[in-house]
Amino acid sequence: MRLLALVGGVLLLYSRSAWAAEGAGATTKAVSGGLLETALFYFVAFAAVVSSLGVCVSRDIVRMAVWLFGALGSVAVMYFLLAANFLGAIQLIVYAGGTLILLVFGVMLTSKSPWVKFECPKVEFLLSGVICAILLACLCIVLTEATWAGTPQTVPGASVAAIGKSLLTQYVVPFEIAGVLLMIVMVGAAHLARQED
Amino acid sequence: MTQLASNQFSVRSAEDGVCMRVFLWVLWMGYRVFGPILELLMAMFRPFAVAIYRIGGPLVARMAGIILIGAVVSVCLGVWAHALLFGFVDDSILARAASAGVTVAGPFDHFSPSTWGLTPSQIAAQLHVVGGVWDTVSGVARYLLWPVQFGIVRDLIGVGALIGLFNVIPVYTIWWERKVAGRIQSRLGPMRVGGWHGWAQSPADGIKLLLKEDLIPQGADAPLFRLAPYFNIIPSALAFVALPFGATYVFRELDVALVFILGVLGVEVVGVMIAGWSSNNKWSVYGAMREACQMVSYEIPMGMALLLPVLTVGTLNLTKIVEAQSGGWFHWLAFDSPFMFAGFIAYFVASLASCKRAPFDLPEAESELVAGFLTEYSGIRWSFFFFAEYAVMFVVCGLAAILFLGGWHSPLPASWGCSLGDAWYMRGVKGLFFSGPIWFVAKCVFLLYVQIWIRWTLPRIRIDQVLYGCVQVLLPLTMVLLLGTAVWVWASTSDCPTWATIQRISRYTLGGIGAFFVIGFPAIAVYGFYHRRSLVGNLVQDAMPGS
Amino acid sequence: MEIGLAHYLVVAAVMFVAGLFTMITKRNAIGILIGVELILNSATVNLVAFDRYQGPGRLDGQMTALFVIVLAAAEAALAVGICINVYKNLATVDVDRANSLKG
Amino acid sequence: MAETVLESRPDVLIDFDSREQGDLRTEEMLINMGPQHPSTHGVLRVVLRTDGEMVLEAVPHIGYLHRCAEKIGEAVQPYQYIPYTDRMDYLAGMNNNQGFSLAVEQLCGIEVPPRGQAIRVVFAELNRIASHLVSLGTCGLDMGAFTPFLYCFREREMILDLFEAACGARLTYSYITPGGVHDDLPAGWADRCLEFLDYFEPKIDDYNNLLSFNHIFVKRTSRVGVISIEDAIGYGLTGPCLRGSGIRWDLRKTAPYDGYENYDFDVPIGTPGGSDNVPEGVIVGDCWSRYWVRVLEMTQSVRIIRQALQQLPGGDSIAPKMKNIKLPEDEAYVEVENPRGQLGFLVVGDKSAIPSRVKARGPSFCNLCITEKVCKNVLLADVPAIIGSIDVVMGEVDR
Repeated sequence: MRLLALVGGVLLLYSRSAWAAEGAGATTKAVSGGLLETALFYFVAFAAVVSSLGVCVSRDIVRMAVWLFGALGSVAVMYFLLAANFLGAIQLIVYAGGTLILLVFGVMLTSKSPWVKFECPKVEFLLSGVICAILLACLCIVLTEATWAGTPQTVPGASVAAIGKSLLTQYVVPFEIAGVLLMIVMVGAAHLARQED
Repeated sequence: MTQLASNQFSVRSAEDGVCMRVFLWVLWMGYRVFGPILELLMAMFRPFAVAIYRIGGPLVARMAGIILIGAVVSVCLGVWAHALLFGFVDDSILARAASAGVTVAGPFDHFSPSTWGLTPSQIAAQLHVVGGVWDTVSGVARYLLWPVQFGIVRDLIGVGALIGLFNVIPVYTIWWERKVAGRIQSRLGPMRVGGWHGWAQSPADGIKLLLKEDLIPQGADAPLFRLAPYFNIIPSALAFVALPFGATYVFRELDVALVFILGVLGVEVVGVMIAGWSSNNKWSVYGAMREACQMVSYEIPMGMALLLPVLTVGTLNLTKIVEAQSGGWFHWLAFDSPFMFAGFIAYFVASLASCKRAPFDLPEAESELVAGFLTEYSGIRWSFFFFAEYAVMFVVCGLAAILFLGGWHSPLPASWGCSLGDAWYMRGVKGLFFSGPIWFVAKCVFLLYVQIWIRWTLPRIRIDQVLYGCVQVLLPLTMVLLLGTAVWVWASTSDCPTWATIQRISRYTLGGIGAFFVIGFPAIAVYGFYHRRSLVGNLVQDAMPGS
Repeated sequence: MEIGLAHYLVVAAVMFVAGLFTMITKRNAIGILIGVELILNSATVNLVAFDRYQGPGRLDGQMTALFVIVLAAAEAALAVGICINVYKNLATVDVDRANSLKG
Repeated sequence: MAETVLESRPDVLIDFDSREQGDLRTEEMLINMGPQHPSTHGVLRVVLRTDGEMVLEAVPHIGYLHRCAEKIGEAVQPYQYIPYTDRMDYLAGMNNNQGFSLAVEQLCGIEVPPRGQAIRVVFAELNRIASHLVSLGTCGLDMGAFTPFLYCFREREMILDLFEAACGARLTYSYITPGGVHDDLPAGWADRCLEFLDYFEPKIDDYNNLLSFNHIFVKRTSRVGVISIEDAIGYGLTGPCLRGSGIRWDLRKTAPYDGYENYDFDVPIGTPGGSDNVPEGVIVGDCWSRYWVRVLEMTQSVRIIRQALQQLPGGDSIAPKMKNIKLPEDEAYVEVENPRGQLGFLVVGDKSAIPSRVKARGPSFCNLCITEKVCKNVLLADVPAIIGSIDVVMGEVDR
């Protein structure tokens, strides 16, 4: 486990395309050029897959949350690999630092005891497993067989300034709606958690 | 680096290959020779440690003063050598690239076979350009400097420096805290281990913690219990990756550095929550819940306060934010506008809460929750949490220094600093004392001192007061500040002369207030230190040792 | 070796299926929520990957992903609120037992 | 990896009926605060029924330090029993000695020489200051203020030095014995004591600046743990807990002993916020009032000691022949004002040198009873504050 983390850390530090500084003077680099990016992608993909499977199979709810944390972290690194630096950092802040905390908090508030588990019957477990496996197989076949038109881009990732600018121009309506929604959610959550009487 | 294709640097001498082979041979022999020796030493660690302590302890105690001064001098020399070395190699690469008509990405673009460019002879040629001092050593230096041109070598140096920093900073922050706390409480603090003011107390504690039994309570969720410290310590170490100590002293200059640091600091909570939950102890769960409450709520005002400098400068890149503050004391962002000044204070308060420092140390409140989430931890795992906490303290102080207090710039006017025309040694000296990591660390230590001062002076706040303070005080305050800063920035774009005057007046007033505080705090401390005997009264003074 | 779009999509597919499986098999409301988060994450990975590989110079994918993250956070907050309410009324978060509309 | 699977935990209670208040009520939890806990001042065990951060109920459990102190009194002569009284309220040994000595003196009809009485008063008041210093320090410590604690202990050390000079002990003095004090003051002691008082009085202002008027401390302690006058009387509270609730009752005034009637001093009581230095928001009977009464009492103790040392009479300090006296077949019950309240000793004699019954009425024990009443629907962080302001010494509660 620690060894894996170490390997991941080293790979992370050497992923050039994701971590290089933005700026006009920077030379452009291929998205998926280096060996190290490839290695990092496989490492992160492996971590994401293992974490997702861990979420499915673990029975303890807190362990599920920890596996989810692994998946979220892997996805964040994938964002860095995809040159979406801002999104990666946001993923860390909002998901790992906020949503996951909320989930664990919910577990703590609603768990009668950490050892109480309620599970679905074995038959259902197997059946859904089979269905999901078939679905996965279908998806994988389709995804790998399909010919994707796009080519890997060689332009550097979008800067934060570009994201901010488009948030306030092209995406201003969704942005405002999201703001209103967040406020409604805040009020609603506060109301839900409140004692009725 | 694709443009710097290999064909442009295809001229290779035979010396180049020899050099690479020598380098690899040295690495390999180092591994073959020192590996077994290290293993042997580790196997014989305990008797060795005892013997070294018995024999070397008194010697070290006598030499402590010399060693400390030597350490400070060598750190300065190291910083200076780093600046010189990397600057030199960068200059060499740039000079060669310019002669070949290519643009190079930057000093840290690395690990591409095409950059196996500079030959020792070229380095030697550059050395002759640099100065006469190197003539005598250039024969050796050409081989020593040769690996530094490669990104991977620099990164190895950088990783070593990061690990070293991550070890040294918490250890000596703990020592600093204990000394300051001792003085505040009219004690002496650590005085024995190592000799001079107990400078070896914290390393000794660290060794003790390493050797302690590492307990996992019965009924605990053992894998999570073991995992939790890593969730805590790895993010705090990751934060150092993007934290610039100086213009070139940053491991990776990210364009989203600020958000990245905020993100990894937020991840740290996960470790605390898992620690609290997996300990199978109700006090631990309380600590974890409090931590979650406090962190999640204080991240918002903290983030909003951090947005003020971002709004003013217009980037999330910490290096660029610092570069925007060059030019001395009055150009620091904290004095940019009244909103920014208040924002600095709001950030400082929120950062206290986010690194669980008193008066916000509820998650580990020892008088209420025994030790909170740390209750069941011992030995190395406990010290991981401790390390992470002190490292985060340093990081939040570093953020404050970078965003509000001018980062690595000295408060002296810009004209006194480095200029391009200086000789190489003057560049080294000025880089060291005018805009270098020394200043950055000094600012961090000052802010840490304020944190420690607050911790040992104030009682702890209750949880409802903590949340009240966040939701009803800090959050609206930072919102108003954000709005005010936006208006200020907007107004600054106008060319109105009256507005410029107002701005100047506010800048100098705030700078004056800041100077008052910054000079006043240490002045109080120094006054207290020099009157430490008379302040406590004659009776204490008479009973003091050595009076 | 080139890392193409399909690589990311396969990883996202695995995450999606894992989330789906979690949603189906878990009886704990918070467990189901975790499954939902997983599915949302796989969707955002898809969006960002498409943005990188298919939309030169456009930010649509990243923007949508950003909004998805925002909505996911909001959804999690509400869902945890609902879970707590369910727990208050039924003393459990077993979704099979939350089968009546009367509180 | 020991993972225990427990289907039901008996200590997790779900009480659906007690939903009287609170926004986010989730689950009730029983939690042990003590006997090993940093802020329970010894081995007090408080079982808390909590709901999140709210404490619905706090039940003190005692007896972890029981040493049969009263039963031992039926086996030894009174002068031999004095060391055991030291170990009851180990922070106020002098006052305990004094209480037991007074009871024995009343039983046997012994007259204490005036010098002995004056020395007793000096030591009792010095010990009151020392005990209050510990109380203030630990009260601050329970709120997380570490520094005032060490300041208080610095001054307490000096008092202990004074005690050591007089009787050789720093904690268990056994100095005040039936008939007076067992040794006269050493030469120059009074001057040393006066020097200490001159040093100490300004230090009280230091504590006030650092802790008493600290905004956070006031916010933490005001309006918390309010004890009404009725409750204070009904639960038999005494000492600063009673006076903090606004009742001017002090045995040194109402039933003077050992010549307290000769000294001029005030009895401070809790006052509402906004008057006499008392910060806004404080109401009579809360934790801050109890704390503040102790601070004011230290000033009054300084006054008493000064007067006693100035008018220190000559003569003997102990009545003659105090060993092997036969106790009459009678009983005597005497209460004195301990730093924590009224300490009573009942001594029953049966014509032998050994009492047939010794019983103590401990102020900490009686004051502790109110914990259960006060610690209802408070926050978890308030419990240490309340216990700290009630200031119990477990050695005396358990005896």
